Amino acid sequence: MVAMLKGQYGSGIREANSYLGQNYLVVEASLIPEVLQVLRDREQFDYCVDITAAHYPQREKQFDVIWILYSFARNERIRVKTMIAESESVPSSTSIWGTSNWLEREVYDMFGIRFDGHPDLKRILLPDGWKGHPLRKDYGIIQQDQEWVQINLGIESGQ
Amino acid sequence: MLDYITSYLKSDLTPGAAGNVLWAFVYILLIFLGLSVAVIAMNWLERKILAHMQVRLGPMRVGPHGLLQPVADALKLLIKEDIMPAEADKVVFWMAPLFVVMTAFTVFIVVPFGPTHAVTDMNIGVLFMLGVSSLSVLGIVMAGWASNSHYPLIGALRSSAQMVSYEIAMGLAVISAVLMSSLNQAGTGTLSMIGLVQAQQAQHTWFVFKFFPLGLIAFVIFAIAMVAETNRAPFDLPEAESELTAGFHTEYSGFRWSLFFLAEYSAMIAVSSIAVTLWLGGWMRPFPTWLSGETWDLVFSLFPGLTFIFLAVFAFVGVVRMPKHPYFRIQTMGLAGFGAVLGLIGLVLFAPPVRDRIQDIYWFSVKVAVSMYMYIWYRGTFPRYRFDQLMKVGWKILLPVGIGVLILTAIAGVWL
Amino acid sequence: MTDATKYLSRLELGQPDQTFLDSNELIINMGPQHPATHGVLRVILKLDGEKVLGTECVIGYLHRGVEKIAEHRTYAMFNPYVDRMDYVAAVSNGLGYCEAVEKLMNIQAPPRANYIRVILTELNRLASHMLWLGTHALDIGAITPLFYTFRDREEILKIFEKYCGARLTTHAFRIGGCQYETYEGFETEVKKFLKFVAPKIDEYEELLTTNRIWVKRTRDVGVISAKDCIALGVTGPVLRASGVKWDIRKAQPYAAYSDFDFEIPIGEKGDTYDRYIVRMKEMRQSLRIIEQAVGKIPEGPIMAKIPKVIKPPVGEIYHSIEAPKGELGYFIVSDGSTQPYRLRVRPPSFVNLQALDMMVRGALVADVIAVIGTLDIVLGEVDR
Amino acid sequence: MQPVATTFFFYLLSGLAVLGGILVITRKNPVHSALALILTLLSLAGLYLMLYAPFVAGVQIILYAGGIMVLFLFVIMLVNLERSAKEEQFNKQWIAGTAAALALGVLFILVYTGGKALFPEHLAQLPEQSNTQEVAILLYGNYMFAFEIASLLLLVAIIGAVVMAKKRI
Repeated sequence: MVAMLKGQYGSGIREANSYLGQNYLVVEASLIPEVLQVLRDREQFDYCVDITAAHYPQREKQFDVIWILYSFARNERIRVKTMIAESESVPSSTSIWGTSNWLEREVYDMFGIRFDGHPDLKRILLPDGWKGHPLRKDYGIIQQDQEWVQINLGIESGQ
Repeated sequence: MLDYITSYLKSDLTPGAAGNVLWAFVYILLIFLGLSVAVIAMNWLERKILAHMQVRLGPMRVGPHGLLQPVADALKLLIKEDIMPAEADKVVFWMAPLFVVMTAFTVFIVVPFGPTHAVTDMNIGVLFMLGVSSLSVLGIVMAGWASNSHYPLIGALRSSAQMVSYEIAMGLAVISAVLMSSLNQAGTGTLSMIGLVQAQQAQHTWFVFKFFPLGLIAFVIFAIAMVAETNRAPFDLPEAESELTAGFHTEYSGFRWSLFFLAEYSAMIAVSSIAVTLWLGGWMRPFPTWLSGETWDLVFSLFPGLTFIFLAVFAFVGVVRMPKHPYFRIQTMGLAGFGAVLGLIGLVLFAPPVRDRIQDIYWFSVKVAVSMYMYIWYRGTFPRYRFDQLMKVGWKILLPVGIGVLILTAIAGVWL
Repeated sequence: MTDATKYLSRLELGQPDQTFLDSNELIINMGPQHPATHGVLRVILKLDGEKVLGTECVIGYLHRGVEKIAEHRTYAMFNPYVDRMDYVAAVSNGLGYCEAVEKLMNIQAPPRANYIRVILTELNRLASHMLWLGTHALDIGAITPLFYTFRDREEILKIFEKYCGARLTTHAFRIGGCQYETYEGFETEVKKFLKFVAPKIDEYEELLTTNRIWVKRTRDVGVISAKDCIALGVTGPVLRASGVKWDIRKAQPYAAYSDFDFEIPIGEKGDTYDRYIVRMKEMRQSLRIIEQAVGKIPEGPIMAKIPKVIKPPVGEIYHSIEAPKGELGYFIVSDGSTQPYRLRVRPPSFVNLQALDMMVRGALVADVIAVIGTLDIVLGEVDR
Repeated sequence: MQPVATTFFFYLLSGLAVLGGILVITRKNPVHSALALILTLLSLAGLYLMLYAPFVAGVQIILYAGGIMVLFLFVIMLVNLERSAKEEQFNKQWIAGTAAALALGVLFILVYTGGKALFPEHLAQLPEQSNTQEVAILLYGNYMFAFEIASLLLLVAIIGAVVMAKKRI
């Protein structure tokens, strides 16, 4: 499978490896929609378990976006990873899996990563007008949107 | 004066029929008091019975075995703040509970607790009861609309649709019972509640067993429709807690809410008494023909007293089983006192003049009580219908079956 | 913020019906304070009369930032936090987390610990399903099952309490095994419980399974096909009720599940009734697993050899278990320090809740209640 | 049976009926109007009772107050009527309205004075006990055909309403 993907996309597949028995692919951001589509259609990874991200502020491309996929037919998981910079956005996978809708909204909510082509990209867990994306490393653990709290809850601080 | 007061005592008419205003007034007062006590007792019993069905104890704290719980509840409701939503329609909001309570109590004018124990014997008794109890839906609609809020409005709309639909099935079942009452020499039936029981007496059978199984089917239709009419489980959609929070009385609190509560329970008692009158022989004692004769009359006339004695014994068993801790002393004494009162009432009921006079009321109340127990039992057993299913049951099952039973009853009445 | 219409961008409002005598569309706000939304879920319903035209879930009222907290706690310190997500199945949460960290550190919990884990997790699955059954039945209007299930759930909680001192948020497991040895008479008590609870499950079924109203209220309500389930990532009993025979306990066994013989109950139509039946059967299968586990629980240590300070090597891991609600996954990125660099929880309730909109379109308001109940969501897990 | 305080009750009920009627046309809120109409209908039922027509009274309560008015309220509540509540109640047609009312009043007076002989001094005392039976005999005896025609008409009305209201059948 890896060989096939590598053959097709060449250096777009940066890395295909296995750690502790778990396979993962690192893919160029521009190839993401094609690779995901191929994985679902040809390799039967029909179940999108999770979409998440991680923040590495010291890197040039700050964010890792991670798709965890599962194939019922092969009973196998795979992780697809891509790296993007702060200003970049990722193509949405809502057209491939229905699950992606809320999961991408959560990633947007927590990291501020934009997904192109998402039908309704807005905050999901935090209130709509909130400022800041809490799972970024530069967001403090007791930090809050003072202004929002004061306006909407009528109290000085939520702490 | 004294003559005027005592003149009625030997009459075999109801005070209304005898034109005796004083006694009619006394009867109204008695019914009002008795009904209030019955509602309070029902409140306690429902909570206790439901609790025991659900492996819990129910109220235990206020008074022995929670006997004073309803009193405490009533007090709480009376002194609670009476909230009226700012956006509500004040007049209608204020009128709605009064209207509901008024209709619920008015129907008891014609309920025959015995051949003479009714306020009046109206020529159109059954019609009157159905009509007045159908008015209560107006109060519910008023309450839902006046609250000016979504959930009460939906609750009110649901309940009006439900009550109007089930009234039809109910009416058809009633007509078949009225038809059965016309099987006499004259060939004319009656709508009078007392007349209906007398018809059953004359035909030596309860109408539920008449033209078996026609009477039974009609009774079952009525029994289902009456649960729907009173908005009780499994037809409690108008106040479906999990869907509409509390339905039409979501915005009501305190005393106003307690009026709805009072009305709901008295409406339950009212429709149960229609069912009892029409199909279960009203005030007649069980097996009036099989077990006839002086001895059996005596045996059955002892039942009221025995019931109270039994309850008293029950209370005394509770006294014995009460924990022997100083903390429980007052409770124990209270329960013993309660048992003593019950026993005393039982003893009084053994006295022959009282016995003869009270029997009818006793049998009527027992039958109504059984019906009330069924209400509680339904609530403990059934999930709730969905609205479209409820309508389907009403219109597609009960209504055709009701018409069928009516036609068959008419045929059977002509041929048999 | 409080304006319900503000959220309606996603509800296709569509062309209002021009037909004579047609009622207006109604927007109703259900929750976050509502008796049937199982916590602080808020659903905005667009209705035509009683028919649901569309829904929009507003969640996050219980968001506590569990994933952020994880980045500021050591691995061992974070363990109790996971109990607070799905608080009715705290043991399962703990199991998933501990196994994920163990996998990351490449250590194996000893067999006895694994058996204890299986017993407690399955007991917890029973407790979770009982709570689900009670509340689900209550939503549909049957009040009695609630008290029955709470009575029997109490027995499970008693076992938990005796084992680790807590009833709900147990924190039963540690990274590397279990903290506590089973107490004196644990096996007999669990066996006694099994004997006690089997007829009780029959009792619940007696109340509901053939009850006409129950069947009417649940048959063909909230139907979801296997294809849609997979597309929406729905897992757990909901997926199995749609006919997919997939259970992580069988597909990728963890703890000691490969040692036991049990079946995966599946449904056919994927409606609310099937999901009810599947969960009831699952409860029986759980009893089977516990029975086997108690029967052959091995002797030995309960804690693997782990370093004093838990410091997994640099790397990342995804590990998931079959929680009562579905696939509960933990994705941990380690940078070699004592704290996770990034910890992601894949909550089953959150993903399952997404299917609500699809399942209730065209149904009635009462069905929305039934479907919320049948999805078996816990808002603590949805919002984290 | 000796009715009590007949005159008093007659004036009370008539007064209530008239009051209800006035409220119906003066209230701006349609729900209030409907409730006032219910008051009128109930007073009329009371008047029927006084005329020894208990069956008609019962039917009046069941059908009008309990059935039709509930549906009235149902519709009023469903339809948004906030706009009409703000509208001017007495509009330009008050001249025509007054004229019609006056004409009707004159007509009543003329009928009363001209046809005084037709009204008996005292109403015939109808047997209260058999009133319901009398109604039944008349309905199912003399007027059987008219009765059936009326029910057929109602059936047609029901079907028409269903056809009009339902989008797809």
